Amino acid sequence: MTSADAPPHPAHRPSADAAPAPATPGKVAIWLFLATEIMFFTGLLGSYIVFRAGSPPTSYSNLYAPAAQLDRLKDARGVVLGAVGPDADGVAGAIASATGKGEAEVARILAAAPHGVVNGLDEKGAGELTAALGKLGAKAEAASLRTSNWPRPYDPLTNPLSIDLTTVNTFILICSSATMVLAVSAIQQGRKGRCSLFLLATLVLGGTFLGVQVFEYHELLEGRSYPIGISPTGHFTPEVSLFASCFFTVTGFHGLHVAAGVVTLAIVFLGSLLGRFSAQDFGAVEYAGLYWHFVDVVWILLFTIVYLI
Amino acid sequence: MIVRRRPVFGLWISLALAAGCSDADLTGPLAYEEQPGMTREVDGKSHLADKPKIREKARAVLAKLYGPNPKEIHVPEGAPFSKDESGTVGGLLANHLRTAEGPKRLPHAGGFALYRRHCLHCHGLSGAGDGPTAPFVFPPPRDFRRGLYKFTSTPNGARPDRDDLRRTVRDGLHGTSMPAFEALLTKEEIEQVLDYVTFLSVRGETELALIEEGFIGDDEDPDALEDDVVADLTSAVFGKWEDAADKVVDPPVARTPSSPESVRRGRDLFLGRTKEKLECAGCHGVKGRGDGKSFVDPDVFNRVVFRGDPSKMAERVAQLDEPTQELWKQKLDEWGNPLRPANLTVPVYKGGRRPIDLYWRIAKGITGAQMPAHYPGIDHAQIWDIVNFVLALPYQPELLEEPGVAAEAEAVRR
Amino acid sequence: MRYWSLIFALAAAFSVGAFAYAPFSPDWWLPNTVAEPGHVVSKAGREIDALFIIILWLTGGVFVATQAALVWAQFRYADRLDAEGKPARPARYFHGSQRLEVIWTIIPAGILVFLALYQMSTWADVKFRSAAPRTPVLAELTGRQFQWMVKYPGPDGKVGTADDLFTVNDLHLVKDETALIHLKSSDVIHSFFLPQMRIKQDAVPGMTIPVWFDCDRAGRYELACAELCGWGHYKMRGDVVVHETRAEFEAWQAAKLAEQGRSQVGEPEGETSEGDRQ
Amino acid sequence: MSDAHVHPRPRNPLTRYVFSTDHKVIAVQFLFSGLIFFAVGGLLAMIIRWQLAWPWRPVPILSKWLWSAPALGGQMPPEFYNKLFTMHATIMIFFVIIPILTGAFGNFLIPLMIGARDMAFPKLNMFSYWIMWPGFAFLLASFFVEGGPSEAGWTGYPPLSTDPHAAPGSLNGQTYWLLALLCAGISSLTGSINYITTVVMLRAPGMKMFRMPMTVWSLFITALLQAFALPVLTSALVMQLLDRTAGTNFFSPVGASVGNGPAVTGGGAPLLFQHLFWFYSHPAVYVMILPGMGIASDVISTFSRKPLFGYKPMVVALAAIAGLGFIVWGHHMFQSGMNPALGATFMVSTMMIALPSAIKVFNWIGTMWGGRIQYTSAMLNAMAFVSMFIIGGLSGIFMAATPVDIHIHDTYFIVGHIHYVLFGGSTFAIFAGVYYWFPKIFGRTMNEGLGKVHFLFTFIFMTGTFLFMHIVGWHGHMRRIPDPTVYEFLRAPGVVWMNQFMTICAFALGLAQVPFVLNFFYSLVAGPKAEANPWKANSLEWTTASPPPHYNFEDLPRVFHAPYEYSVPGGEEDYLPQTSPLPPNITLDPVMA
Repeated sequence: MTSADAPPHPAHRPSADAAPAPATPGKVAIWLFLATEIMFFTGLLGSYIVFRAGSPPTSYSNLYAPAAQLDRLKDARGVVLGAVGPDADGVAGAIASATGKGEAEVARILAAAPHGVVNGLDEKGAGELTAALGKLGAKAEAASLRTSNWPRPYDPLTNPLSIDLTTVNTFILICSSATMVLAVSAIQQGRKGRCSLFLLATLVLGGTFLGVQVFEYHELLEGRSYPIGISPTGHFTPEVSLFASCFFTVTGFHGLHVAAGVVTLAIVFLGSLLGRFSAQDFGAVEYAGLYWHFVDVVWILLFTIVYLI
Repeated sequence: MIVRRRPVFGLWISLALAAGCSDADLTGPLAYEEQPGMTREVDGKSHLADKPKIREKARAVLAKLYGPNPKEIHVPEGAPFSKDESGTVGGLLANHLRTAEGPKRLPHAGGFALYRRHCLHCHGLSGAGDGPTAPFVFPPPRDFRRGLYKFTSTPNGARPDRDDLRRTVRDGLHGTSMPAFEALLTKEEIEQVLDYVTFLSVRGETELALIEEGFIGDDEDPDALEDDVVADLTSAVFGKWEDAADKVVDPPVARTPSSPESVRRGRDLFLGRTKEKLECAGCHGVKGRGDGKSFVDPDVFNRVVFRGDPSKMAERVAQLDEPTQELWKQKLDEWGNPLRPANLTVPVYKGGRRPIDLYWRIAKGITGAQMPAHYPGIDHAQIWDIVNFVLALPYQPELLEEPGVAAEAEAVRR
Repeated sequence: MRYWSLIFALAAAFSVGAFAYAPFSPDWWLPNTVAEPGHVVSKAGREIDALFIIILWLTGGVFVATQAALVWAQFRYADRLDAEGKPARPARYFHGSQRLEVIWTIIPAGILVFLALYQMSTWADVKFRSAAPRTPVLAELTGRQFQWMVKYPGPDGKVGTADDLFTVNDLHLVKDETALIHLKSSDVIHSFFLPQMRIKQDAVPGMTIPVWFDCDRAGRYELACAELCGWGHYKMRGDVVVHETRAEFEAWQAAKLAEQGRSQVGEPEGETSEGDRQ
Repeated sequence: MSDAHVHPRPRNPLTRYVFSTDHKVIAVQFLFSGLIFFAVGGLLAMIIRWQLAWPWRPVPILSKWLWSAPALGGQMPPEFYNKLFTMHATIMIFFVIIPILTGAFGNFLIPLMIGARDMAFPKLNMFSYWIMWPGFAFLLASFFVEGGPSEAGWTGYPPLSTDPHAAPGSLNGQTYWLLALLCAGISSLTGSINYITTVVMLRAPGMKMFRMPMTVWSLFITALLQAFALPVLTSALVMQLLDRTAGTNFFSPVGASVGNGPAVTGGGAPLLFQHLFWFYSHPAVYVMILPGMGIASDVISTFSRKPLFGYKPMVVALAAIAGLGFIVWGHHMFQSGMNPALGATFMVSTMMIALPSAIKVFNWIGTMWGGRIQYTSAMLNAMAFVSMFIIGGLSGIFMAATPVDIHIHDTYFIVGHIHYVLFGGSTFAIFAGVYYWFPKIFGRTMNEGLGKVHFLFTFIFMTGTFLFMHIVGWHGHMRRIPDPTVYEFLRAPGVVWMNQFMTICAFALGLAQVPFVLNFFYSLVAGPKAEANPWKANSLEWTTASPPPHYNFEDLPRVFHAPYEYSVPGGEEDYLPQTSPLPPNITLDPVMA
């Protein structure tokens, strides 16, 4: 790697204006760091793949959260409240009298419409409640307890993830990688202004990606309410299924990495504005770029495995 | 080198001495824990909070009767302990295993030593159910000091027969954290443990009786807790234990053989369809899943009991809504622990799976818990029908799943 | 100086001595029946013991040889000074020997590959699911904090029906008949360990794992939990009773079933055979 | 710019001794914190041994303040025993052996031995030390939370570790344990990136890869192991942490009802955690022994006054151990319910890993063969390393053999094996390293007499403590049980005797460390001043002053050969520093040296 004649130690670099060494300690370190990151994501994504390939069918139930005792509820039915209709108080009263649920819980179910799930009923109770709610002008539908395995793409009944939105987001991230390449090549040619511009573009695109992901998380966690094929609570939270656990862990850690990347880019961008980098000294830009490409590559893998398959 | 060897040699000797001394396993801070009524006010119960003189007397009486600390065991006259081989009453409490060669001191022999080794980390040194592991197990370990045990063959509230305790220790209580000791202790050792548990019970009961007696007395009365008063108290305590064997409930009517008809009759009784209007489903649920409406919802129960720090259970209860909290308070057992009705769809029976065990549970209820005695309410044959039904339910879930059964039960109950 | 090598020699000799003494004391050797110290009670146990002894001899030989070489080198090549305080003997200057490196790579490699392949068939016999005996299940064994719940099929021969026989910590089987057990756990990971039969298998919640073994000496053995399962891990002891004949086993089972079906206090308590220990 | 890095040592004591970026100071920090935790971990081991020899007897002195609940009457609660061995293992592995070997020796030796002025990233280096402290803090804090510290064993298998009702220690303690391990992991990761970069980029002129001392090679390969395996453990720990805190369901198995609580319905796989855990933790075993091998190689060559036998084969063997180390994790799971066919393949790879270990042992003996062995304390400890590693290595073969493993898995045989590797191996290597480099680190010499007394008793009582573990192990003695006498076959007089003998030896082993502590601190303050090269050794650290100046070398040294040219024929001295060229008449065997 290094020969005796060209000592790599900084203290022995012949002079500052000579051509940069092919590999600097920083570059070696950033590659090593990325290698450790790859192993980390291998652990997370590998677990997802293992689960997906051989998970038990009970990993997800549509009417009850995973901690519920399903053996106690074998034949349980539920009623899905599609729309509350004009008589909210009446609907609440009907649900409360049919199930004995407390006020707070009933309010939560009403709020979750069109996917409010009334669980804890048997077949007859579910039928009666459906009919009663229908009379009150609410939209209601009886559902039976099912366990389902993994969501399929483009199936709104089992999959809460919006592939279209994420495809756009993926495109944004790929674009940001491209602008990052342009930024690095600009600074290599000594074009500082152009470098700053492309760094800014990368920063903005990265921020957009992050923003879209935050929006997606918000939608999943509380913004929308999902059919019981996805979640018994109407919200897609980490505890509702093995898929949700994996999804939030994998994308969450990726999101943290993107956030770290955005902060790094912001620092590099400031440095660039202040003219810290030159055609000879652009280590920080290059390292930030390597990291950014890594984040991008991980996302492409993740998008394929988690969203598309 | 020689200089270095000496301390090592000395260490060897001192270790051997410390470990080999026959009473080395009895060192440590050994003291009985007093029941709360001894020193502070207890709501609605007797206490000696404002009677320091009587308290001192009660303490002295206890120390005299049962020994001042767990290391020194006294056997009061007439105590309901079994005899050892030499005919000494209470000889099993802290004896040292008698072998063919004669008495032999073994570190882990004798009721007290065995109790220390096998029981103490849940039930505690005083039998108060407050061992260090106790907060982490559910249901919580039994407090022996009131003489009340849940799964007995004797009438509700009576002292247990020795056989009942023996069964519990030997086979464990499936569905609780009480393990079976049959494979861990010999028959003789189990007897020794039983004696020690009885000892802790009668000691605790005597303590309670002294508190009660002192509560009505005057602190300045020099004759309070006189010897003859104490003798009356203890003989009352011992008497209950002596009587237990005579009170064992033996079904006067032989078991109805399990047949589809009997099972169906049992189901109808369970669902309250008969004229007796039993309310089993109110607690055990119309599907027998232990989720009846008179009890706290199992999901809420699980959240409170099984999610998070056990020492913060009270806080979690406080967060429940008002009616649930009220219900929660009603559904505690004698010892103040939360109760949940048995899930009858799984073949797990805390009090034993023999028909006679189930008969006892149904006929005379569960001491300290909310399962009432049903005997005079329904007759023996009907009890056997319910027993047959309960035994069949885990394997024939369709019994409660026929269309309309549950709703009908619901209607009947209303 | 050179006598330091004696310390190493002594430690090695002590180790060899302890391991050499071990087979002559039943307390020190692989666990066996007390009555017949030399006898291993199960077929798999005999195979495993044979493999164990082969490895013990092999590693013992290697151990003695390497320790002898080490001690000899320590003793022989200790630095000594002559009368003038100069080293009596210079150290030899060499960097190694290709031939030696090749020899001591290939020979151990051969031995290790042999060992690995030699073990395969026993491993397959004891564990491969395809090797499981096609006999009816003796019992379903469920680990639970902190005991072993045993469920035998009742007269109908099926587990999971109303006539099942339930016991706790009490596993019974018949001499010379391969016992097939379905291993489960209801809470955390436990491990089914029969020291005398040389069987060990973790019980994992959510899985049913078949385990099979046999025993050719009637008697009472011990069942232990070998995987940490909580504070009571050490007391997950079970009894394993091997009956002389199937009739004896069936008699035991019948007595147990009768006790399980007891509905009167007064019925004579059929003293279950082998029901008491000690 | 050429001498821009050679600036004076900081004056401010805070930046000089505490938040120092100097690799030598950081090494000393690692050494001291490691040794302190060694004492704590050792004390825990004593209590464990006491309980095993005399179950349920109150431990003298300690029982009063370790478990004071009046309901106990001085007797150790069984869950406390579980906490003891969990904490003993966690502390010894993650806070003693790894920090001392890679943190202390790695930091001190890598720059000095390759002729660099400091690590490639001094600030990152400082970070890798200080991130240990949150780890220490979490570990110590876990003793004071409700339920006490973790008690799921150092392996932390779910669901015992994830369900709060499975064990008191799984209530809060396990969360603290996970956080402590995550901190230790980050420390190791940043450290290893630093080491690899330093070794790759900052070698002195002429220091080719195959001129590096074995110690540097071993630390380099260790760092590679950590860099590639640790992130997987991190992912497993993170998933377990989320299971415990965020309600995810990675490892809670379907149908499990812990502590009479509700059954889990939606769930993952407990075995997956084991796979992920051992994917790191098996290589971690090599992380704990490879630097020891490097240290032993250097010490043995120096004190045999003879070139290392087969330097290049030794390096290849190191690399082979590391490489094979990645594909043998399944041998921890032979009995775990994993597919037995998988077990058969893991058996073959595991058997093969014995091969490079054997090669190393033969080479060490070959190094001593024909030498002029000087019995210094360092050499004695290094020889003990070889002697004990033979036992530790050979006993591993029993476990690699799947059928035999059926019987000895989770017994004291395993405990004996790992202690022969980690105490007989790593700890003797640590002692050898401390005796060998103490003059260089602190500029003062340790007392040889006390050093030999320490060695003698440590060696004797180490054998006494751990040898019989193999025997009780193959007799069936399960590990992690506080009371073996529950079992009839473990009530045998021989087993009881061995348990008591081991305990007495363990206490003596603890006492045997007293001369070391005295020696260490006495020499630190009042030992005779050390010369630059007290052992007449070849590698670069001995060419600079003792202790080395702030930036290590006045002028960066130029290297001409590997550090093992002792007793070169025709030389005036019996050693030839790496900075001196070889005599022209010497040609080196290109395959061996």
